[in-house]
Amino acid sequence: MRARVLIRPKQGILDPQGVAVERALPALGFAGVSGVHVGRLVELDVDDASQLEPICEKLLANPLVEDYEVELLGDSSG
Amino acid sequence: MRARVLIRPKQGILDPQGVAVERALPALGFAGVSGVHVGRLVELDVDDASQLEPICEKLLANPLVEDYEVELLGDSSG
Amino acid sequence: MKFGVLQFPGSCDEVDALEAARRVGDAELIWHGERDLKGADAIVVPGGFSYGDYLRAGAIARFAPAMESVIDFARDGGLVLGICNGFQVLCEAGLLPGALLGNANRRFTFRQVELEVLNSGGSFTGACALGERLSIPAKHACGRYYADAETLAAMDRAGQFVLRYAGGESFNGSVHDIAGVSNERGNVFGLMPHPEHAVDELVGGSADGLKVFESMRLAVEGARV
Amino acid sequence: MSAAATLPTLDDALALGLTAAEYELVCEKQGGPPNVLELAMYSLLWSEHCAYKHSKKLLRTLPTEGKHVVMGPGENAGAVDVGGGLVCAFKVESHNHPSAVEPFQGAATGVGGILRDIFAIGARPIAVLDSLRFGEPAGAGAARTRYLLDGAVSGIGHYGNSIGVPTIGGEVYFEGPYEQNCLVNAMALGLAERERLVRSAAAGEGNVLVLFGASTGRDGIGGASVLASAELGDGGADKRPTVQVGDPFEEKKLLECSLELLQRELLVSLQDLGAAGLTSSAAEMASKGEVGIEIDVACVPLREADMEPFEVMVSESQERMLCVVEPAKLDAVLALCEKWEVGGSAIGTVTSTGRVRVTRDGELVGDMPVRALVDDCPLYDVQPAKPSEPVYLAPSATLAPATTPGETLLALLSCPNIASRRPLFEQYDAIVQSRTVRRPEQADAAVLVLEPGTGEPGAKGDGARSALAVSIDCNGRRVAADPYRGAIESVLECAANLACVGAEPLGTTNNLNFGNPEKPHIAWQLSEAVRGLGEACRALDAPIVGGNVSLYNEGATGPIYPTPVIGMVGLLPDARMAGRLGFARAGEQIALAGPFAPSLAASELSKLRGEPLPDGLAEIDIGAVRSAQRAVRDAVRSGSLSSAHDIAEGGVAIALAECCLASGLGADVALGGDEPAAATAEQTLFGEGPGGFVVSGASDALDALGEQIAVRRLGTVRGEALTLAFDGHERAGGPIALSLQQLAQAHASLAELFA
Ligand SMILES: Nc1ncnc2c1ncn2[C@@H]1O[C@H](COP(=O)(O)OP(=O)(O)O)[C@@H](O)[C@H]1O
Ligand SMILES: [Mg+2]
Repeated sequence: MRARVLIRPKQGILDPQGVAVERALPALGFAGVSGVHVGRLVELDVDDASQLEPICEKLLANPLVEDYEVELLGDSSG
Repeated sequence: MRARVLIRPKQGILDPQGVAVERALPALGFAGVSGVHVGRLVELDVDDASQLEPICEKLLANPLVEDYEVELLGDSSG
Repeated sequence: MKFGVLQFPGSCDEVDALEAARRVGDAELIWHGERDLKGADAIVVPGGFSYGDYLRAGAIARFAPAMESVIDFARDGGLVLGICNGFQVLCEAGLLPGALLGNANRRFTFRQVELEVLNSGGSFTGACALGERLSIPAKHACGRYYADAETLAAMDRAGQFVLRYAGGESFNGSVHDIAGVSNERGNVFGLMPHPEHAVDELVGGSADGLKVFESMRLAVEGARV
Repeated sequence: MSAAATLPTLDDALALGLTAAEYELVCEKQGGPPNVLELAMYSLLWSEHCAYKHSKKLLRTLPTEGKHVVMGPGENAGAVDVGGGLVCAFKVESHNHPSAVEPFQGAATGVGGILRDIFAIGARPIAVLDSLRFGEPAGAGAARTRYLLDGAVSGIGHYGNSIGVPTIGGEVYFEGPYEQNCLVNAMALGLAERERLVRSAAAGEGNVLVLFGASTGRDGIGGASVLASAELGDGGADKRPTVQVGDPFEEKKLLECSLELLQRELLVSLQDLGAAGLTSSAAEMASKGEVGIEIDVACVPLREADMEPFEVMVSESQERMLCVVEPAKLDAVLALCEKWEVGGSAIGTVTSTGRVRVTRDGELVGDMPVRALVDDCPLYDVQPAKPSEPVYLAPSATLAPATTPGETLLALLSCPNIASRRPLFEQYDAIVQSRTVRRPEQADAAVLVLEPGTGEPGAKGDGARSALAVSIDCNGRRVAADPYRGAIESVLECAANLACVGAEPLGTTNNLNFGNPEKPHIAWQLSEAVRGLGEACRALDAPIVGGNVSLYNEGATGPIYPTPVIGMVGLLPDARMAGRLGFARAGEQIALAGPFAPSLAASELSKLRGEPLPDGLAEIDIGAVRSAQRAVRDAVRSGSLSSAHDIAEGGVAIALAECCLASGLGADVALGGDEPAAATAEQTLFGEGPGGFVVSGASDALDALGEQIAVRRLGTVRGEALTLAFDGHERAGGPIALSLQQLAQAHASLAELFA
C-alpha cells in the first residue's frame, strides 16, 4: 500500500522558510501569492496501513510542533 | 486559490533521507515498510493558478534533482 | 567522577566533549548501540549529526539503544547534559520540554555568543554566578527553541530557563532568547551553544564552558558526601 | 562479447571527447575496435581530467622534493613531515563544472571528494578551506552570481559541518570573467602517523578487491550517456540522471571505517572513487602496482537495478572506496564494514595479467591492457603564444574619478573582493576537533594546533604545542595581467600569510584553473604561470606535493582569468605565539615593514575605476620578499610584534583599516614622506604589490625589526577612528578620518548577498 504523509508546521509557529519564499516571489515577478508554508512530504510503501499512524507519531512528525496528514494512494504499483 | 506543491527527489537521484528513515523503522518495531522517499511540501494561496508552474520551476523546486507536482485545492478558505 | 559521552555514527563533537570532561574528571565514550552506561555518574549527549540528522535533528537518534539506557538513567535522577544535537535528541526523547526548529536566519551559523546565566542554583551552572556572562561558541542550523505558552510559563515558575543569549545575540530566533533549559527536576539540561568548545583559551576563545563541566562535578561529588 | 553490429563507432568516440587519432590508437592497443564498455573506460581515462594530456609535461617542471616532503605528487594527496612522527597530508581540488550545474551539490561533493583523497592515504581530515570565483554580484549577471554563491557556500558548509571537519579558511573573488564559469576549489588537510601512510598500488595476485560505502547509481554518468543511447536506441533519455548527490553522513561512516581498517592493518592498499569512478580507481591501482585486475560488475551493489556494465564502471556515485585485501583478512574487513554500516562487497581480484578485465556473472564484457588505459594516452605539447590583443574586456567602472581619498577607501572596503567574508565563513563550523587557534578574520592564515588540548593528567600543562598554519590564495586579475609574475605573487602571498602567524612553509599544493589550453594564448598563460609557480616554490623551499588541473574553463564571452590557486601549509613551534592581524593595544606603534613598492597597475582601485588590465606587472625581487617574510615570521614567533598583516588588495590603507576592524582599535597614521617623488597619493594609499606588511608593537620591537628589513614608522594605535594623513592631503580636503563604525559598515557589505 503506497501512502503519503504531509507534515506541516503547526499553526502559529514561525515558518521562516515559508516567509522567505513569500518574500522572494515579488522580486521574481510573481504577485498575489500569500499564506506560504513549507513542510515535509514522506512517501512510503507499507504492508500494514494501520502502522502509519504510530509511524507518524513516533518518527515522521514531532507532534509538539508539527501536524500531519496521511493519504492512502492505493496499491504499491503506483 | 489554495494550492499544494509536492516536491520529491528525482528518480535515480540519491535520497539519503529516505534511506535513513527506511533503515530506522525496523528497529522501532515497524516491519514491512519500503520505498521511502522524503521530499518537501509547499502550500500557498495564489490569485493566478497559471503562475504555479513557473513558481515551481524558478523557486520552489530544483528541477535538476527534484520533480514536482501541483495540486489545486480549491478556493483559499481551505 | 566519571562522565559517559555518547557516540553516534554521525557525532562530530564527541571527542571534544570527552576531552572537556576529562579536565574535571574521568570520561569514556559509549557507542550508540550499547546499553551499558559503564558506571558513568553523568552522561553527555554530544553535538554532531547523530544519524545524519535526516528527517528532523535528533529524531532517529533518540531511539538508539544507548538512549534507552540514558532515559532510564535520567528517570533515576542521573545527570544528563545535551549539547547542540544532544539537546535536540533530549527534546525528541521527551527528557526536556519543547523542540528545536530551524534557525530564524535559515542558515547554519557559527558565532561566539554571550550567554547570561539565569539560574545558578542547579547542577549544571552551580559554579556560575547569577547573571554571569559566559562566552561560548554556537554552531547549528536548528537551534530555535520553541515550547507553547503554557509550557513556558510552567518552566519559568520552576526555574528551568538556565541560559539565555545576552543582548540580541540570538540568530536562531529562540523564544525568550532561550539558549539552555533543564527539566523540572533539574537533572537533565540541554543547550545549543558548545561549552566543550570553550574549555581552553587557546582554541576556545574563552574557557567559560569549563564551568558547566565543573558544576556537574560539584553536583555529583556534593551528592556523594 | 557483443556482436559487431553493436560496437560503437568513431562518431561515438568523438562524442565522448576522444580525437580521431586517439580513437585510432585505442583500436590499435585493443587490436580492434573497442566495445561500449571499453570505449567508455578509455574515453574517461584518456580525458584531460584523468590523463593531464595538456598539462603533464608542464607539471613535470615543478619542484616536488624537499626535506619535509614525505609523499609527493602521484598519490591521492601529498604529505609533509610536521614532527613528532606525524605527517600532514593536503591537497586542493576543483569541482568547477558540477558546481556550475548545481552549486549546492557540486560544492558539497567537491568537499566530499577532497576529504576522501585525504583519508585514502590514511590521514584523518582535520580541516577544509575553500577557494571560490564568481561573476560580479551586481549588474546583469547578479542573480546568477548570487544563486551560485549561496548554493556553493551552503554546500560546502553542509558537507564539512555535517562530517565534523572544520572549514577554517578560504577565499572568494568576484570578477566578470567568472560569470559563466564559476570556480569552486576545495582544499583539505589531514594528519597521520608517518608509519601508517598507505599507498594505492594494488599488489598480490589472488588478493581481493573490496568496494565499500554507498551503492552505485547513475550519478554523474553525463558524457558517457551517449553510449547508452547508442546501445539502448531511443527512449532511454529518461534514464539519464547525472547530478551527483553527496551524503556526508555516509562519508563520515566511510571515513571512520577506512581509518579503522588501516589501523587494524587489514588492507594492502586503499583508493577513493572520484572522477570516473571504478574505472579510474581500479585502473590506477593496477597501474601503480603493475598488476592486473578483474572485476565482476554483478557483484557491485546497485541503487538502480537495470544498470549496464559500462554504467557501473563509470558511475560517479559518491562516498565509495576501493581496497585490496588478502583473502585471509576478507571476513574481518567485511565485518568492520558491517559495524560501520558501509556495506562492503568483494567485487574482484588482483591478477598477474596486466589487464583490466570486466565480467558480468562470469561473462567477459571488457578486456584492456592496464598500460594502455593508464599510460598510453598521448601527451600534448601546448603551443604557447603571447596574445597580441588584450584577452579581457576592461571591467565597468563603479567608482567616479572625482572621489575623495576617504570615499575611495570606503568604496574599496565595501567592494566585493575586499569586504568582510563573515557572511560566508559564519556558515562554516571552524572549531570542531578543538584545534583551531586562529579562526577566520583573526589572522592572515588559519592556525591549527597539532595536538588538541586534553584533560589527560600532564597534558594540561603550559608547554609549547606546535601548530600548522594554512593559507589559500590567488588573485586571478593579477595573473591575467602577468601570468608569470602573478603566479609568483600568489605563492608569495600565501607565504606572507604564513609569516604573519609565525609559520614557516613546509609545502604547497595548487589547482591550475585555466581556459582551453589548445588556444595559444591560454597555453601561454598556463605555461607562464607554471613557470612562476615553480620558481617561487623553489625560492621559498616550499615544494609542490600535489594538486589538480582544471582546463577548458570558458564561457561564451571568453576564458576565465587564469587562476592558479595556491594552498600552502607551514609550521610554527608554539601555538600560543600565533600572530594576529588586529592591533593589540592603544599606544603601540604601527609600521610598514618589507620591500613594498605600491603600484596601481592591476589593483583593486584600477578595477573600480574601470581600467583595462596592464600588460605585465612590476618585477619582483623574490629574495628580498623572502627575507622580509623571514624577519616578520621570527618577530611574530618571538612575541615581539603585537600584530602582523600582509598588504594585499586595496593597499596599505585597506590593510590599516582591516587591522583596526579586527581589533576595535583606531589608528593615527601618516603615509608618504619618503615615497618616490613621482608617487601619487592614491598610489601610496591604495597601490598594491608583494612584500609589504603592516605591523604593530612596542617601539623597540619595531626598531629591532628595522635592523633586518626596511621598516617605516607610520603612527600609533589610538582612539576609535582611522586617521590617515598623506602627502598632499591639504589639497584633498585633509587627512582621511573615518570612525570604526563607518569602516565596519562599509566592510559588512556582503551580508546583503545572503539576505
Ligand atoms: N597542478 C598540479 N601540481 C602538482 N601535482 C598535481 C597537479 N595536478 C595534479 N597533480 C597530481 O596528479 C595526481 C592525479 O591527480 P588527480 O587525478 O586529481 O587525483 P585523484 O583522482 O586522486 O583526485 C595527484 O597525485 C595530484 O596531486
Ligand atoms: Mg583520489
